[in-house]
Amino acid sequence: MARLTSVQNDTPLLEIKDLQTGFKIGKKYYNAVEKVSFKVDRRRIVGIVGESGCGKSVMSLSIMQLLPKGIGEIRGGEIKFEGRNIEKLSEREMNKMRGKDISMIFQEPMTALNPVFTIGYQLEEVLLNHENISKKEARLKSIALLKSVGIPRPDKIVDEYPHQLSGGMRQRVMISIAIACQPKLLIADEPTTALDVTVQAQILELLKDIQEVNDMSIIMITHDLGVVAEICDEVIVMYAGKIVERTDVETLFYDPKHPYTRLLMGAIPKMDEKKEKLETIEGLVPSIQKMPQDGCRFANRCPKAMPECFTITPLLAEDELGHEVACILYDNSRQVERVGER
Amino acid sequence: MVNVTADSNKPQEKTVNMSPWAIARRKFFRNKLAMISSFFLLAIMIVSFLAPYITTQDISRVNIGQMSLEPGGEHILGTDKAGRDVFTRLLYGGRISLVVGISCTALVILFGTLVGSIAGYYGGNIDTMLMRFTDFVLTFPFLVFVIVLNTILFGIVDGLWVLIAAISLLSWGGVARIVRSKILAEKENEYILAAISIGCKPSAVIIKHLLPNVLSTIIVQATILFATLIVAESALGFLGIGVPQSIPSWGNMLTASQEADVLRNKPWIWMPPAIILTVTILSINFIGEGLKDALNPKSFR
Amino acid sequence: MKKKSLLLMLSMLLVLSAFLAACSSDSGSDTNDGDADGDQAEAPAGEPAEGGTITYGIEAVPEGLFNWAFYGIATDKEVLDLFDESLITYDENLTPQPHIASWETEDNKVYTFTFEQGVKWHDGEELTVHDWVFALETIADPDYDGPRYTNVQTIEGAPAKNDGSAETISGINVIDDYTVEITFDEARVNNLENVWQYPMSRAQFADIPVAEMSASPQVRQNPVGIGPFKVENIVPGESIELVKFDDYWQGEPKLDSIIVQVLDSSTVVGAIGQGDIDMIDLAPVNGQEVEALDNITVEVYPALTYYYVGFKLGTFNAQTNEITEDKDKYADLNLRKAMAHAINREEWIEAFFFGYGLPVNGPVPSNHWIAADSEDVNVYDYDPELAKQLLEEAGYVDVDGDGFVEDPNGEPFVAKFSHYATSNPTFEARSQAIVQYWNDIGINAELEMTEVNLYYEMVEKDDPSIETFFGGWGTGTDPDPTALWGSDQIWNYPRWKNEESDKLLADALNLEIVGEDQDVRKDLYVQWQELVTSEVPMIFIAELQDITALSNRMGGVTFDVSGKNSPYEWFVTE
Amino acid sequence: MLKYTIRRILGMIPMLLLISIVVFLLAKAMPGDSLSGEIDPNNTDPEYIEDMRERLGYNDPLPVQYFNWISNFVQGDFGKSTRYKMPVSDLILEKLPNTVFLGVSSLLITYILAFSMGIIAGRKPYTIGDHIIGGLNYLGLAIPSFIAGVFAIYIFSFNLGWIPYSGSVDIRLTQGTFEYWMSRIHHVIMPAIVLGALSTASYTQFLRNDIIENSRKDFVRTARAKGTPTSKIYNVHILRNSIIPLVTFLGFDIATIISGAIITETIFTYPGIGQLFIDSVFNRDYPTLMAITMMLSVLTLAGNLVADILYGVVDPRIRLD
Amino acid sequence: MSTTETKQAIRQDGKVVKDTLLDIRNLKTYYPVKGGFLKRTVGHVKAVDNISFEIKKGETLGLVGESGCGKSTTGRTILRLLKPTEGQIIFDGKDITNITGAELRKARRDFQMVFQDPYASLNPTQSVGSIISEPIRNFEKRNKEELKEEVLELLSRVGLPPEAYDKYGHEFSGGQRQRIGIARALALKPKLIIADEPVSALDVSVQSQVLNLLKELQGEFDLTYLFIAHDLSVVKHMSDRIGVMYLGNMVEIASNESLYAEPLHPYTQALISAIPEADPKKKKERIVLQGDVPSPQNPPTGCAFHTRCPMAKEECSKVKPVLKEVKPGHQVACILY
Repeated sequence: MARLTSVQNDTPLLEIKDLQTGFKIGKKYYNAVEKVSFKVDRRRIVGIVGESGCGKSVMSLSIMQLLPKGIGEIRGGEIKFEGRNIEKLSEREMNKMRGKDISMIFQEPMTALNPVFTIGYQLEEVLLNHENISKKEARLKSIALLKSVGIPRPDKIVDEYPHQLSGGMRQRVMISIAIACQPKLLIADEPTTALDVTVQAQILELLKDIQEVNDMSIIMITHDLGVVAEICDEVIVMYAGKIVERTDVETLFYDPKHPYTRLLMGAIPKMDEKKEKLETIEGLVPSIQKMPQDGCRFANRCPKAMPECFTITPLLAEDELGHEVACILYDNSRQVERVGER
Repeated sequence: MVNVTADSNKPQEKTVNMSPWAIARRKFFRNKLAMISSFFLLAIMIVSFLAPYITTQDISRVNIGQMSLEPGGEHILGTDKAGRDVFTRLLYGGRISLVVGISCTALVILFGTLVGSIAGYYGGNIDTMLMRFTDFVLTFPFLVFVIVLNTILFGIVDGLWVLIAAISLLSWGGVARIVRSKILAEKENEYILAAISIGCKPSAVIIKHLLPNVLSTIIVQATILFATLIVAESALGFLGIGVPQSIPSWGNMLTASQEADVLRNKPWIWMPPAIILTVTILSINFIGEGLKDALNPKSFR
Repeated sequence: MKKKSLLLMLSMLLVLSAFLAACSSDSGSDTNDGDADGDQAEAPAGEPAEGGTITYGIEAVPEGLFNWAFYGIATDKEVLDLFDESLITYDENLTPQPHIASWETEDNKVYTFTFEQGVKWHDGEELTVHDWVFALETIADPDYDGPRYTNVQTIEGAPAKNDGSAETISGINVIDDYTVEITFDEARVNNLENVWQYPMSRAQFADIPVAEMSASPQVRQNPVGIGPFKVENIVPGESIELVKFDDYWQGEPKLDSIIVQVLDSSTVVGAIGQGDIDMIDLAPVNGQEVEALDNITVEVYPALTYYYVGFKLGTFNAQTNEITEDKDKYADLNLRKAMAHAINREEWIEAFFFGYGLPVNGPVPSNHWIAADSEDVNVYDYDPELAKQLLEEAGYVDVDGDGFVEDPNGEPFVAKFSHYATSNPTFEARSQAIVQYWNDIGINAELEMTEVNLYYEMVEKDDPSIETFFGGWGTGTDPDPTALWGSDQIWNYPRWKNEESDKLLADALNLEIVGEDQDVRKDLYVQWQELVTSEVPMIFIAELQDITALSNRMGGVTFDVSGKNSPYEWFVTE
Repeated sequence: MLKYTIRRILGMIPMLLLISIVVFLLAKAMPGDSLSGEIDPNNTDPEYIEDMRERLGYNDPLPVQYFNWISNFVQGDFGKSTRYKMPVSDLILEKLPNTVFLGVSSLLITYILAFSMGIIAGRKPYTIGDHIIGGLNYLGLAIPSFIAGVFAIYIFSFNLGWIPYSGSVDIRLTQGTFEYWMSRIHHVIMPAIVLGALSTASYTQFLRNDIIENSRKDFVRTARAKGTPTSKIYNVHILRNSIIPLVTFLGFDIATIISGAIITETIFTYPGIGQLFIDSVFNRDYPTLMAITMMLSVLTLAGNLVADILYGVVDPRIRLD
Repeated sequence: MSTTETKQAIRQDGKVVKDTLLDIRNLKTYYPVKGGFLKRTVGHVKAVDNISFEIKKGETLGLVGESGCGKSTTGRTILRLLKPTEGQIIFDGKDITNITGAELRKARRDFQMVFQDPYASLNPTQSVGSIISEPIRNFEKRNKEELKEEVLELLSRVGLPPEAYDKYGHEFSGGQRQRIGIARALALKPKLIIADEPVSALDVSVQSQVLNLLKELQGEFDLTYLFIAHDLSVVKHMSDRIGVMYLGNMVEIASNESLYAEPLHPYTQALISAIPEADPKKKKERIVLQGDVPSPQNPPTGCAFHTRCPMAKEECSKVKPVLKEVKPGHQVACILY
């Protein structure tokens, strides 16, 4: 079992420290991501799982600096890409990185492509943005890229429009755009959620292949534990804007610690099990405006909650194997943040 | 047994149960521009409809001794070229313009919604036929129709009602189209299937389920129409084929501006209707914008 | 029955042509250019300068029928007057005077016309009698689609040509290029006044079938005349450029060119104020404002039109051309007189025509030579007390105390007053004023504004809803009022039937009674006017004045009852 | 596309026939005929009028009249104007260039203004620039064109003397010269602005909202994720999408402009189809009236067709077949 | 004609049920495609192309397949929300294929539907009380108190507090809204509930709540379910028998265990293998299908699956296989069997 510590000794590819991302509702900002820290090493696939509203997508947008202007905003912490702080980069500097060093694919392949431009145009654009090549070269390269993501007849497809392709094909196009400049990090935000199972399998295979070939890291954001199990090396579980657990994939599935993770596992119907009843998590995720600032954010739904859970905010604590959990059940007391300290 | 408390969290917000309408109302009340406009429009309406109690001047009596008096004194806004008090006529004129605007809007919305919702709900041949008819009405020669109707009904019906009928009969096409497309979109929602599957009659589906959900569109359309129709009335009045001249309306009061003498030297005769017409339209537009915002569940402002 | 008068007009025409104008210009007496003498008003004049260009404004859009035989509206005529002229002119008494043509007759049936020599068309051709004959033949042609046939039908043989049974008009006998003899079907006092007096260029129209003439470029784009200016360029609907015609038969005109500019009534005063317009006929509404401008002189001169309020007294049978006086609501003479006395005409004219008009006391405007003096007719001055007294005498008293009189049977009496409606807002005010005058003497009067086209149809068809109605008439050079007053005439709108009137009108045209003596003729017309005013089939309201604005640099413009002088004499002073 | 166009044109025929019947009946139902306005200075003969009525076929049975009219109409013979005594087609052709010039100028002004204002406002919503443009738009939407026209003349022609108040060109200039065209532009600019004010305002508003809406679309996020500069995102990615609905308005504009020209041309004494139309209405010039009404109907339908075709052209998602 | 010869369906709990509640015979639902000159119908989307199956009283039949396979259309056609093109729908012994108008409305009280989208399936302008009581009001006359009582009872059945009565849909979360939809379907005490992807829009934790609820209600109200979903593990969890659809065709029907233990149709095999299991160690042999599902407007000849089938033979493109029973209770449409 691979230890979480990086195989390489140089700086991690991506390091996030105490990231806080706020969203404006009415006139106030509310943090959708609250003091999240983690890192991504080179050539790793890191999964981020959690239910809707847990802040996983907001985090990916924060890394890309793609938060909707005037609505979402990074309010604290730092994002280091290859040791370089990128949360303070200007739009122009960031544009040089986006698509080249870090790229992203999105959940909805049907809307993520501009409907009025050809596939070729949209693919060439990223090449022309970052590489000093002619249009002709860009076109040839585009065709090659389309071929590499398994699109049949790429020389025809380049001149077609997005609506002429199926969802799976479009997601392949999106992937080809994302990998066009051989980025070091690919953020995949629920890339298969909108796809059918058989197509999802194709895309997951493709992503794995690409990761190997291109020697890159992937942050895989998903709500589907199956996808995580399938593809990831390590996993981060998020709940209500915070990381509750972080470990390698096998540990998570065979030795989940946080009550939330455990319940989540039990809630999925399994193919080879027969249960009359599934595990459920009672209650709802608190809304972003009503997020409890003190205590564990899962406490009100947690079957194992103790009175302290409502007052003490647990910090992510690492055990000797590098398995991090944010729950006072596993806390070795040295890292407890006192109430009120924010 | 179902655990009653399971997932039985209180709804996220601790507010009084707010129907979408109540939410819209609250949003609207918070929109300053729209509220000011509403008060203004309301004031105009009240003042216009209470005109006989506000001013005692005779609207139709020609006062040869008092023609084209400048504002001031007995006549706040002066008198027109027939010696009638401009202020009085402005109030009465507002009455006509608003009556035309309101009744036409009501009729147009009624008819447009009827046609649009039937076409949209049933689809198929009914839709095709109704929409062809709508296209036809939309290409109808409006000006000619107004004149002809006026003539045919001359002496039988009051000129004002002829105008209302003519405008209404020819203006519903746009509403019908919009309502139809909205209904078509709304029909795709599963709650319509749900309504059918719980045994609702087509009429009930349209009235209870579809219409309330396209009502926001209809309301916004109504404000736009209201403004447009007031302008239409005044434009016809300006051209001399609107409300008969014996009845003052903002439009036919404006006809006076065609006289160079009035236009250049007696602005008190034409400016009040011009300004009040513009401001009224402006406030209706603001109200419309406000309503659009308020009725749009996605708007934050 | 054929109409005999040459130039009668309905002011309704003006209402039509100026439907969008704020206040219809009531100018446009449809007479020909008069010689510039008599009681003319001399325009201010400095020293004439050589050449120069003036801008001549018109308020209505011309239809573009720039030919005498085809034109329809006064606006086109205004343009025609600038570049073409008549063979005969009229003096200040509206008596025909030789111009290009002079004439002789023994019996008022056969006339011999002699043309001036050396008169040139704008295209360089010389004017001969053939051009006139050509015009007459064209108008009599069965394919002719203009409205002037009445002006040739009195020529012997014209009806035959008109119904296709003859190739030419037999009554025309060309003697040489400058002499022609015309025989009329019968001797009349007014044959000369009525006959068509304009030539048509044979050279220009030779190859065009009569039916296509009115649409031809010779009429619309490149009209050719014999006047002092020729048409250089036409921008349809907006302007016309006229330049001096060097070969004009009376000599070289003083001006270089005239630009005719179409203006919207709303922009007229502004345009004049800016000095963009040198000459324009004004609507009364603009008169005072323009008079106040210091770069402008306003000339006011009498017109031949008048307004009236008519009573429907009967109906007209179009089959038999007969009038039956079968409506008795206004049959009571005292009622009509009372309603006449109720109207304050001076005040009304001042209010709605800004003083550019005068009360008229009979069916002939006072400037016409046959007009009766006010002593010779019944004048209905404003006298509400007398009006009330007359009402009472007629049995119209307020029985139920509602402030309005009931009819002699005690039934409520509502007098409907109809007026045409256009976009002109003053129409409503001025008719409302009349209703108020009647209200003031205790008559419950109601106003009904009717869209103008419908209005005249209703008046003409004696629609029951028309009781009292507003209208306007004009008199032409030929004073014969038969068309409007004969008891077999459709345009006798009041449907007033009076044998004495018919007889007087017939006598005035009777050569045996009148002979060559205009005084005898006038005397008959005065008697007739006295008769009409004593019967009050109409309340005569106002005769109008034409108003022309002239920029201070304009000179040589004169006016009289028949209109402006020839542009040949106009000049600029700078 | 061709097949689609043909099908649509064929589909228009029954509609046009129906409209033609209605137009005809309406015209016939109007009070008076052209000859009730024909009583004019030099004609005092009722028989002439009766004769003309007969000759113009006003006394024929209605179906016969209709059939005569429509069969001639289809062959391009719109009849002869009873007022101007010339073929209606010539009359229309004479006025059409002015209206087309006015319309095209108005469209140009509308689209140029709407595009520049819409883009400025849409790129930076809720800023001062946006609010100013928004304010102007509200005024543009609220001031009826006839009031705007009257004000424009009052201010720009009378008080400032910048703009001519009537006509389409200075007659003294020779056709075709530079000055001639400058004069035409000088004459057309004010009516064109007034005519286009309403659509300028609504298009600006539309474009602004569409740009804002599109800027929130997923594909914009994709473009940003590719490292595309913001200006290119707005000017290429978003604008290309926002243009689509706007371009299709062009089709609907065709008929709207001509109907709008009725008032504008009247106020500015600009000789065109609009003026001719209202003139024919008031003068009961049926052949002209019917021809223009039919023309407007055809234009409306053709405008719809053009809009749909343009939609197919500019939006690759729409296939017309 | 019913191809199902099994006279008994065996429920997961081993209970034997005999009565057929729903019998679908050769059902076809086509959507016309307009186009070409003059907008004539130029073709059909064969959304459901000749399928037959039965549902016994009290059992749950799962219907699984990828998007566009016709499973939702099947559900809606059975409810007669769509008009079947051909075939028969026999519900509780009564042919409801062609009934219309009032008769159809009356029949509807016996079969209800739970919809996929918890947001679009509730009328936003109606209060919850009104939504749930509406079916009752459509069929029966009740006084207000009775009605309210009944609605409150239903609310508590589906696990919602009584306060929900006066609230509006937008005030609830997805899971709660889905409960409201279930309460509406239950209001008339129907015999059959068609659940069309009832949990696919929900988060995992909420999904399990709703699945549990549906199961509990089945026992309590003696319901029969047609459970439609694209998620095989969910279907497996819920169903007694499962039908697999591909491109408008039923390719395999079998009991729950039989299908998972031994999927026969190559498509079913691929489908099962494609599911990512929440178990990183279970790296199974995956059959990755190539390409996309063909357009239902122009389906492949012969076996609809042959274009993607790893085991396709030449004849597959020619012969359209019919569903046949290859093992007791296990039917498959493939020429391999």
